[in-house]
Amino acid sequence: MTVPIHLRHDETFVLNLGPQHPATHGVLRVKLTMDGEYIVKAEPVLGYIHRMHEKLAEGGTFAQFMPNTARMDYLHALAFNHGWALVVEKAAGIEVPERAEYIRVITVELNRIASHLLWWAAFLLDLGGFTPLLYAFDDREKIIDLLERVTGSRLTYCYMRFGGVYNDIDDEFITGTRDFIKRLRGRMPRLYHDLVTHNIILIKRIKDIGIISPEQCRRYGATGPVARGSGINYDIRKNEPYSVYPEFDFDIPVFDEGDSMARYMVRMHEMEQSLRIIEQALDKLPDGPVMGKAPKVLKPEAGYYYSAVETARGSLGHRLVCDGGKNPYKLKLRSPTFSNLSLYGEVAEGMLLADALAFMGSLDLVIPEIDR
Amino acid sequence: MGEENVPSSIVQFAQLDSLLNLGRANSLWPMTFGLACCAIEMMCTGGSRYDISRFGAEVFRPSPRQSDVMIVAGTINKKLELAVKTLYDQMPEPKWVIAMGNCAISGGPFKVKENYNVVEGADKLFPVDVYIPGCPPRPEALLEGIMTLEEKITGKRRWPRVHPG
Amino acid sequence: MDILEKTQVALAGLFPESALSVSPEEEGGQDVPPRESGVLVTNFAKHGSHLDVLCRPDQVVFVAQIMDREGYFLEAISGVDWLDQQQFEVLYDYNRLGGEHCRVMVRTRVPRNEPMVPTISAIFPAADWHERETFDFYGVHFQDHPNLIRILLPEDADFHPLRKDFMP
Amino acid sequence: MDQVVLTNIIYVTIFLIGALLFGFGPIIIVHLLSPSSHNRQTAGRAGQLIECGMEPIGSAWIRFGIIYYLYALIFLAFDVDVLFLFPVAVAYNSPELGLQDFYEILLFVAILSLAIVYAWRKGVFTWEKKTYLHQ
Repeated sequence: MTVPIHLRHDETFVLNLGPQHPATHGVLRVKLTMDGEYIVKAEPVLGYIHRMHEKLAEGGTFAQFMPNTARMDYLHALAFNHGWALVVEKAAGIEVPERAEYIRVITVELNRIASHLLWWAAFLLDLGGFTPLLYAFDDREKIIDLLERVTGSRLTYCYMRFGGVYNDIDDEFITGTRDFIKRLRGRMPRLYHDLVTHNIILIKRIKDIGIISPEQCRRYGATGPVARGSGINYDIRKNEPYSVYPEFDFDIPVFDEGDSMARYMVRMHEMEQSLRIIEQALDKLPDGPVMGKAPKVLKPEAGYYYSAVETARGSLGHRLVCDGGKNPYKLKLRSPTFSNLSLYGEVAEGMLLADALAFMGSLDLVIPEIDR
Repeated sequence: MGEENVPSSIVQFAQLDSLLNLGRANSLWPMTFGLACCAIEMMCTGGSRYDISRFGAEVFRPSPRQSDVMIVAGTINKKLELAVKTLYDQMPEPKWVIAMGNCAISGGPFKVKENYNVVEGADKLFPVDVYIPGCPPRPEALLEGIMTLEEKITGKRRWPRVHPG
Repeated sequence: MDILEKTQVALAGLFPESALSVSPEEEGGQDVPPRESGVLVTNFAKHGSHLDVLCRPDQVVFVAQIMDREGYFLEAISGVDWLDQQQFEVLYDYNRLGGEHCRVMVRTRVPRNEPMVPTISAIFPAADWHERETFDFYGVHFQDHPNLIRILLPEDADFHPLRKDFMP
Repeated sequence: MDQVVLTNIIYVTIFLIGALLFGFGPIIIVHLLSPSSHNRQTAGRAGQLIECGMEPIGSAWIRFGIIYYLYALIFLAFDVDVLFLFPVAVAYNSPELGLQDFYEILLFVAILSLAIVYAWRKGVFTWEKKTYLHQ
């Protein structure tokens, strides 16, 4: 570590990495106090896409909030649907049939791969490479077609209901998913790893950049690939098993270096693990109803409820307080990126601006999920 | 028909202007102004499947000084309002605005009585040329929006209009 | 002894007088189980948290120190506006990062007219933003917070939107 | 002023005028053809510097580190170096350019590249992470 430098006031200038910036992938503003190319202080300013989701939750009934969940993290919308469905099913005590649980896991894992593919495209776009975007979107369009067959929408899904899912998957979806698995497994080593992961330019840009220590992750509450990149073996699908995840065997990629390269590798391996989950889920898919019986108007018992779900960015928590009425009395959405970004100020201090942008890309931010 | 939205210049020939408008219409440089979910559909349109470069609009310029059309893809809220107006002013004059998605058209799913933070529609801030409904609109809808903008600029429609049903 | 008992023993030091009681399954019809401060073991499958701790506002920092020592991490801070009881409730969610799984919910109540809660951002920097957001939405003032300004609303907003009696 | 010199002068002037037209032509055309009225303003900030839609905070005219000046110096050294290599390039394939001249040019370039070796050893090209003391 070099000797700490004391800077007088007139040796630094303030730069707005503002709302409209290609690298922030949304409207995040970071107020940077700069000393030449070095960052003296980075202070993210939020709220430029705050859309009152928690106020809307209190205004409508439980079912009316389901479309909102997909508009917070639109890259992994099905996990948000799943989280909201889980907490309300816990509160109202609704049973979900076996087949619906399997369909939920299949669609959530497909959506996770689509989210990682888009992160991969956007991350390399930040680092200056445009062609990976075309590969990733080519594969991602395959997933979106599959999910569109089942859910009806391309991005903001409203597919899950309290007690099951909206409609059943058919054989063409199953064969299409198996073809997609074969196709991605064929392309992954050559196209994704040989051309990009082992590319010297990428390694030079993200190796040993933005190192986060496990203690920092714990103090700032960072979860998901950011924590698993720093050696913390925490994945809600394994640590707090929900739905039918215990029936599949998959492992959690954990890397100890804690730099941007580690987070990159965690997400790439997570894609392969998701493929394994989908394959096993398709093999063991039971048949039966996809919709359990749930009362038309839900009036869950008064009390405090919490459900945690593993999204592509970390642990998403729904803190629900019910007062026995038909509207949620209070809903707090614990968004994973909100906590993952809160450590940006501490880690980005003293970094070069170009590295700070590569570091921000490795955090995989979705801004409407931060601002809610 | 495409005259009134392009302000007058010093030298004016009818023939020259229609030639210029033809050039402007087929090389619309959009500004990367993705706010929320619609930005992902805009990226999909930039991808190779929907391929926005068939209309000459694949050059997404980050800086307002080099862009012709501002695609408002997402929700504008009160904290962002001044930034959006600043960006609109900083764009050089032959500029157009596409309001993509319900949030940009009218506040969309956030136009409720408890709305305290969302600007209900981009046309409250500046004149909008093309509205693309949808939440988010499909990439084909964005392409149709760009074709409609080209029709507005040049006065004639180069691509056949597909009527549903 | 697993993590659940270890945490209970550590927390019991703060509430000597209250007995350790398992929450009755049927919570009765009343709005929220009114009880004075104490540790309550709740059914995880139904409520999503193993322990439900109710404490006075000034004990919040001690609870946070115990949690930090036990290796927990702060997952979220949420505010609840009990309008009919004229009280705000600040809710801290603690969770374990890896290893054995145990989720603790710490609740504290403050009067609605002057809501003051000590900050825990010195112990958990994650609390910095969460407390700013609770201040932003409810107006709960966190004492000696390093930078207590609004985080999501424009700086010049003069209302607290998530209060039950707020209507734009 | 015999005939040959006169035609050469004419050629040069035509070339000069062409260059000037090529340079200033687009500026004039744009001024004539581009829309002149800028009445569609919403916040009256057309002239403001571009900073991602935000109002720039403070001024950027501050005292920069010396390290960027060294970069400028190295560029200048090699810019002048290329300037001298132009005439050599023109006469490169003529027969009387012997091996001895080649070594002279090589020596010239080598001496200049000593500047880079000096800058390298002074650590101009190493950019590692810094830590700052906050008041």
